[in-house]
Amino acid sequence: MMEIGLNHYLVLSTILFSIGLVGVIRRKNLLMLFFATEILLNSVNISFAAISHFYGDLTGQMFAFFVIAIAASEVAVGLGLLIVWHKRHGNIDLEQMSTMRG
Amino acid sequence: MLEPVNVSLESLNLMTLAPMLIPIIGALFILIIDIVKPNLDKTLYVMLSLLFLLLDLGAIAESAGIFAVNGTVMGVFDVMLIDGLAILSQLIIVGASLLFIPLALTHSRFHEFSYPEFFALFLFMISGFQFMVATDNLILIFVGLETASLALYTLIAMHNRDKSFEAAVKYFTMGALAAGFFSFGSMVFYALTGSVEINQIASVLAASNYADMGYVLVGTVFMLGSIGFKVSLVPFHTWTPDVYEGASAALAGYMSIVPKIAAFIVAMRFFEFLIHSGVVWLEVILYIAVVVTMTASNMWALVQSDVKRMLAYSSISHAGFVMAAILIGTTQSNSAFFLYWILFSFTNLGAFSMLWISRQKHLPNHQRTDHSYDKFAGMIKKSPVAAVIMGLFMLSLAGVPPFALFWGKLYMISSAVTSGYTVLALIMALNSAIAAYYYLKLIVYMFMKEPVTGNHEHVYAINATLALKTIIGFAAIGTVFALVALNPLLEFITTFVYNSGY
Amino acid sequence: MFEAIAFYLFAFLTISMFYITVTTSQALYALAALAAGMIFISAFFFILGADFLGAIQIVVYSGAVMALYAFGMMFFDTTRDIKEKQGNRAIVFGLSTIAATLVVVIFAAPMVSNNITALYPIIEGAGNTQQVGMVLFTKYLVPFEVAAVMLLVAMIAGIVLAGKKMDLSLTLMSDDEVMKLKNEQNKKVLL
Amino acid sequence: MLDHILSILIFFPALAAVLGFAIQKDSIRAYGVAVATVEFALSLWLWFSFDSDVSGMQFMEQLPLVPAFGINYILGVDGISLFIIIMAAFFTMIGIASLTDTKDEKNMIITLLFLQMTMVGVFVALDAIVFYIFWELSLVPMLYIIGAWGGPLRVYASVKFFLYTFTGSLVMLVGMLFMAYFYFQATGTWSFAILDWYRLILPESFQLWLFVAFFIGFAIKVPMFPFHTWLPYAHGQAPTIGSVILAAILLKMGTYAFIRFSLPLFPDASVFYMYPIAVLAIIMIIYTAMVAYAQKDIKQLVAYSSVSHMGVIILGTFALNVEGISGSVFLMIAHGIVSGALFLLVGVIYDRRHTKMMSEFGGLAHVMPRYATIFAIMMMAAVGMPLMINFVGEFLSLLGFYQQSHILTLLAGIAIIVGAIYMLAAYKKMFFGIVTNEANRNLPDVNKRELVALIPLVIITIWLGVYPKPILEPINNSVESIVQLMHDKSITEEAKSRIPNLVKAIEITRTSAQGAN
Amino acid sequence: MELYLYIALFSPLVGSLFAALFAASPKSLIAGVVPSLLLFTSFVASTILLVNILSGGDIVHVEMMTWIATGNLYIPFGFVVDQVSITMMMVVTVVSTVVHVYSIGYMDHDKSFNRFFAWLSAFVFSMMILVMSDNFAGLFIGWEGVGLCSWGLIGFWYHKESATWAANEAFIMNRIADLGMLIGIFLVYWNTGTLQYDEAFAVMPALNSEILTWMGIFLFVGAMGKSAQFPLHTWLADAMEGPTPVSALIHAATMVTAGVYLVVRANPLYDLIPHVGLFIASLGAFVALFAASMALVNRDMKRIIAYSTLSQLGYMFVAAGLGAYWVALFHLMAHAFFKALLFLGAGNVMHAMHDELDPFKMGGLKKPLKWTFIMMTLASVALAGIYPFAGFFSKDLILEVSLIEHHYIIYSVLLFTAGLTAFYSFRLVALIFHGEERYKLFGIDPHEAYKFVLIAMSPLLILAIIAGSFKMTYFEMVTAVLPATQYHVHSVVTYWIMTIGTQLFVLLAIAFAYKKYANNRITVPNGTSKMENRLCYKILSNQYYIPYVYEEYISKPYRELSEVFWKHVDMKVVDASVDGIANIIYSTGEKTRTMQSGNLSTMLKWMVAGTVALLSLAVVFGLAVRYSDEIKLIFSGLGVQ
Repeated sequence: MMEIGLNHYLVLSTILFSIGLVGVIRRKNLLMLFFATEILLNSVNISFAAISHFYGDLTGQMFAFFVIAIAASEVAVGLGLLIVWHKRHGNIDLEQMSTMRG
Repeated sequence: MLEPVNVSLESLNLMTLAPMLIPIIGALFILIIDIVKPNLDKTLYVMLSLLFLLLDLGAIAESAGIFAVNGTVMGVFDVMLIDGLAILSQLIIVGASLLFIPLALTHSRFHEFSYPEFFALFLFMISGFQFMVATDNLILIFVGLETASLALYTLIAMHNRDKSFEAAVKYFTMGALAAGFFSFGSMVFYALTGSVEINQIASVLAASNYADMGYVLVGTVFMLGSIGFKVSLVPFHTWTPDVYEGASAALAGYMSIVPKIAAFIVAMRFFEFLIHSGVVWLEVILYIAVVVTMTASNMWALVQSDVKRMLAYSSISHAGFVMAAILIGTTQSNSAFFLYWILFSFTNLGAFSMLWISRQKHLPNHQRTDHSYDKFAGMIKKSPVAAVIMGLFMLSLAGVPPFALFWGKLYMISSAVTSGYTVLALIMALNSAIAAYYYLKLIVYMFMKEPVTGNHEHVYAINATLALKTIIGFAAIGTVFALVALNPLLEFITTFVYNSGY
Repeated sequence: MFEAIAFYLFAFLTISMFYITVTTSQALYALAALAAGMIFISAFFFILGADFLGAIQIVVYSGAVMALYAFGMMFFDTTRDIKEKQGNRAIVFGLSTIAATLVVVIFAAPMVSNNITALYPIIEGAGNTQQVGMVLFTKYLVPFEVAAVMLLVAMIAGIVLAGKKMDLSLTLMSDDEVMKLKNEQNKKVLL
Repeated sequence: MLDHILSILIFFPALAAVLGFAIQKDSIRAYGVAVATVEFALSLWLWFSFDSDVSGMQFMEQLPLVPAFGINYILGVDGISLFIIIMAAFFTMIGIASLTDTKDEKNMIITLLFLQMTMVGVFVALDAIVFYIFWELSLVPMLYIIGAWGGPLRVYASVKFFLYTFTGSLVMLVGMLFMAYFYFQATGTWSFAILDWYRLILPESFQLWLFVAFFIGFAIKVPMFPFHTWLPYAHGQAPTIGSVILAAILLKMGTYAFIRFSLPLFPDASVFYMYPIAVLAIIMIIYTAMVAYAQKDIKQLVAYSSVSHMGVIILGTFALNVEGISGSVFLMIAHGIVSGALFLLVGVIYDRRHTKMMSEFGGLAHVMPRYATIFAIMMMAAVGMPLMINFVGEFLSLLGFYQQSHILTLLAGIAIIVGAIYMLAAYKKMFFGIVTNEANRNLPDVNKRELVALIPLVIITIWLGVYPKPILEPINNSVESIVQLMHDKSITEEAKSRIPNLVKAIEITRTSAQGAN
Repeated sequence: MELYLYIALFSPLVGSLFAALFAASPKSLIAGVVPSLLLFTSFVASTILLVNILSGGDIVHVEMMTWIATGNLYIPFGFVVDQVSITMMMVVTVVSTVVHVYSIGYMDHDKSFNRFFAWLSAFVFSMMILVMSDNFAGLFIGWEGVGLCSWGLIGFWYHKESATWAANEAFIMNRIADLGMLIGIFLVYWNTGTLQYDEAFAVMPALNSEILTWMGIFLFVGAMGKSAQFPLHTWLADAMEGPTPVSALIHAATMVTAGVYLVVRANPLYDLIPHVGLFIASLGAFVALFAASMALVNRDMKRIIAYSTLSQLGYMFVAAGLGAYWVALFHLMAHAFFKALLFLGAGNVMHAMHDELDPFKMGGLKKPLKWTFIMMTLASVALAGIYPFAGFFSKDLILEVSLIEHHYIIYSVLLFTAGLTAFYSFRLVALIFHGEERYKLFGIDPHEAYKFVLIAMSPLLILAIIAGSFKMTYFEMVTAVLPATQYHVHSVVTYWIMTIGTQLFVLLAIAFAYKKYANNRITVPNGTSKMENRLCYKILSNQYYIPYVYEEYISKPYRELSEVFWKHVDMKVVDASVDGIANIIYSTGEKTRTMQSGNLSTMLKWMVAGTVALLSLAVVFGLAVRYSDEIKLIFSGLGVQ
């Protein structure tokens, strides 16, 4: 228990990922929804770093690095989209966003 | 201390990078032109993009030549991978893009084409897809995927109306979730094998004889989730109809081809080794996914009242159909996949272009959506040539011989038969029949109904310019006379697929 | 021992922070919790010897990303309570529970094959940043460049979407209006 | 030119159709008639140059299409297909010539010419995929004809027609792919050439499955009970010309395919499934005849009668002996002529009264004696009056099947009773009695344009009934070779005994012929 | 001689086609005269052929051309003129020539005069094919051909509902029998390898008797239809809706005897299967009585004669069934003459009476219709079998045959029937020609037929009187091909007792008929008299309720079943299941499209749900793999393999 192994990190990462998933499926406010997706990506980074550490391999850190870059880019685009939407509709509630269906 | 690294330029094989660099350079070029002299006409950018894409095509042809001589080539620290799959898929990507770009030259003005950024983003997106298919490194796949996706979200939104924003947001959000899945899946495989290269993963897993089956399965689930999202497998497909409806018809047609082929290549690289090494679960799951995707989306397509949405569901169904290639996983099936997709891209782009040229800016009162079936009622009377061409595309999509897609279906079903997937072959065949129902619906509207009063003659070609007509003509010729090109195409594809070891 | 304490401490902190992020109805709390969670995650990176990553994490997330979100929040005026209709709680609850349990259960199991040979081994003695740089600019040069392109794309996308006259939709205007607009603002507006 | 006459026969109408787009609306009919006449003349020339004594394929053409996958453009004609081709050309010709004034005449004629291409294509294709192409493609013009010029339910009818047959043929396509795969396994090369497949002897279990796959495709096309329900709709809603071609040619594709594919490819399966199919055929014959009797709409009645007659064709085909198969091939032609004529006749009255309800008529023999006469001749041909074309086919089919089963033939023979019942009842309703409906009082008798179509059919009906030899002889030669092939290929004892070995049998023919002289 | 054969065969066809040319135009005499002349030509040619045969010439056998040849099957258009077929040819040509000429007068005022002759000559042609063919298939052609013409002629007055109904009934009933015939032909072909009479009969003795029995039965089923034997007899009475010359030619003299001809023609077959022959004879005897009984009370002149025909056909079948083929054929010939005469006479009466058919409404017509009266009386005498008329020779011979063959029941039935025959024949004559002139009540002024009509009938009258004298010549001729059994009652005494007894019995019956019906008290029955309310009268006048039974239990159920098949089976089961599949697919799509609610949150939930589902499957599978050994153990413990 006291010996922290790879599995500990993996479990932690998974728990965080699950929290992210919960966020994704229960959030209706788009901004908060984006927070949840950030959690998803971040949680995985922990695992990458941990695996990298335990295997003594740098690839994991590389992956995490790129994931961070991706997350950052997504924020930019996502916020851009939200701004456009908000300008038009004055809200960012996804419940309002269902003109297309069927 | 770290050793300094000596790298010889030859060992980098920079040639492998050339096809992706060309569109990036082109995009930058466009941006620079815009900075130097703003307010230039879209025709300039269209032609520039065309030129760069042609150059890109040349570069791909070059690498095809290299592949034909040397076989699979790795480059730039073994990140880039030029094999048959990469070349074929890049050909499709660039080819479809070449067909798409002139569609910007519409008669009416649409928002997105007034931005040079549109073309820059478009070229960036192409390079993103090219990176995605020309590597087996999950990191590069991921980065390429995101580059392309982010650009695509923007392209959709730039159509600039409520529906397109809605579409972009939906696509974006689900894409973010899919990205999460992808990274999680990659993480699992990295944890298992200490590598993020698919070859490496395969060999390590094989060496351990799949001892950690549980982990492999979890990783596969998440990869399936993210790739399934991209290729729109049920139940990860939900974005597709909405996004296609929200995007401009041209872009929707484009989306039904290019992003999917990129994802398919990844799926092919990733899943086939798993299936071949006896991950029965994946086989079962893919089987179910293929069948459900084909059938369910066909059923949904049946009940649509808008042609574009119908085509969206139909392209989901087609995706399910070709997913069977990955399930079957033989050289024949993979060749069939490429054959199918090439023929599909002609036909589907053609069909969407037909919608595109009839896109009205303002809907008349009797029309609830952009491309409702009613709009096409009695088209044969008003605009016979257009109706016949649209009819041809529909027949081709339905798989009526000798039009293009029939040959794809034929070869695909044959590959299923050859590999003993008899029931699957039957299901595929019967699904084609269900699909025929909704394609026929449009034909029925076009050829057998009386025209709606108030539709002008030119409504079906309201957007038409020479460029668009040329593209449609090109697609139509490709659709009708596919038979002529079939043999060389098939031989070419088979050689490339076979030599890549798939 | 120290590692274990640090792990559990930060694990608890990140989990609670992220939990707050996804459950609170105050956007501000959520944002703050998210930022805190990000910083706590960087602690793991430091524990695991990925110093560079840790630094990046703090800079990019807690700095750039959070700043962006904060701007966004101000723009959207979401500082007050957010009312979210919760449809079917059972589905949300059920799905999340199953997902969490399954994955955790699987990952709690030890991996059988642990004899992984590192492809890019961490070399003792060299600084993490140095090593990362070494790998990043050789092996991962291409992804790195592509990431650069990606950021460029994101930037352009952000500018186009948020900045460039998106509130005036040519798509929705009739052709005559477009032409008029073009003549009026001939040299000034991008058309 | 003779070397490529089959290709010319296929593509001449298609080319003409494409050129037809450029023609003025007023002149299109003349153009259509001209093209169809040339096509018919070509088909007659084909017959003229056809060597009746050769049992195999003639005028073979071969061109690689997709050699990598064994798809080749192979054409050829034998006694079985020859006459159906001629009939297709003939019906297109008289169809266009007798076309009454329709809206969008130009579209109709162009569509008909395309349809002709596909019809000829189906019967000359010797490569399964080429066959399949034409087979499927033929649905499209027909869909358009029914859907655009049909009655009130035309959309439903046309879509049903298309989807039903399309579904069936897709299953058949899977069967074809299997067949090609077996060929590939056996020889190492892909081939869809039917003649190549003929050489392949399959184990019985494979035969049974493949037979079913092909059967579904063919049975829907024929259409066999219980897959027949599309037909009454299609016929009921189609315009006259559509019904004529559908009944005369398109339905024959199914029965032709049975003879071209099912029998020689799967002789053992054919024997195995002979009884079940015969039972289906008998249900078709009797049940559909009864349903026909219940009809109120004359066209539906003729449509159901088509199904009933197709049952006899199927029965003859599955007699698996020369008499039966020759009879069924002959009956295909006979039924084509007769049902085509009947549909034309129904069209005549429909043009005048715009109704097909028999209750609307009565006493037509008073006002339209010529029409009544021709109708009577065709009706009598349909009920199998000797010295008329149908009888030869029906007689031979039943005669052939009698060898396989006595009791089933007896049941099938009820055809001649039930057929007479509904036909005579319909004739009585329409033509006999006194004119009750004022609208019928002044109907004009058949006009010249209609006679142009009908008189040749009457002549053929009687000529071939009296002297079937010119057609029967080539058919017989080709059928003999198929039966011999089946006998040689069959592997089970049952099949060997069921399918006659002709080497011996031919001698008997000689002696009996001599004896007769 | 072949030339004469072709002339005999094809001149009716030419006549028919000639008349058909004018079919749509108004009456032209030439359309009647030319076919009659051509038929006369045919008659002359037949006579030449007869003379040739009689003078010991060869049987004329020609093969005109191949008809059907495929596989082993070889059917030519072959014709043979032998002793049997020449008999038939003579009967056919004589009667039809007479009928043609008669019809010129009879159909004088009919607007479809021309069409009538087209049909009539076509019928003769078919009949000639039937009798001249040298193979079963040719016989079948003629068989169906006469059926067709019969349909056209019964329904000649197509504006009459009853006529068209009767036409269709006749056709369909015949079709039922034809199926039997067809099966018989198939049996012949598959067992003998040929359909030629001579070859097939040559092979038959070698065949298994079971097969021969079936062959005989099926061929006889064919004969039953054409000759209207029970239970396929109802059409014949209804067929009287046709013009009377048609009844005379088709439904008395020629077509209905085709069945007898078939049995006679197939004598080598029936000789091999005497038990079938006995059955035929028994059925014939039954029909003779059965039909005669119905004739007793009928009130329709033509129907009475039709039942009489039926009864006489029964006689012929008795003879044929008992192996006395030549007797059957002889009676056929004699019957043709007097029965045709009877019908033509009836036609005259009808003409005079403006198509009135109820003899009760006539009476006392002997004055206005003197010649007709004479002819009909003589024909009835012949029918009753009074010496020395034709009927005596032929009918008594049949009685003798049955006696000699020791079929006493048949004999007594036939004897009794002979009495009935005499009774109803003279009942008819008495009602029409004697007694009070009841027709006056209906304001009719009857006229005798045209002279040439009467003259045309005279050959028949002569033949009806003298045909019996040809007996020996005829016997010698036909026994060249038919079994030459001489039927002589062994004891002369018995012979005389029998003959005289029969004659007396018949005369008594005639006397009774005259007594009852030739008086002035006869009134038009109105359904109130005591006799009419008797059960047996009702049964007889309703034809034993057989048409009713057919209508109620065959036609109606068939119609209803057809409706059910169409409306319920075809539409609601077969078609509905096809549409049902489509509807299921469609409605599944319609129901599940709500999955696409357009709500982003739902979409995300679907994605997560999909992943979770896959994960669960993965866990199940992973556990199954990991614990596969244990699972197998458990399963084997449970007894699952």
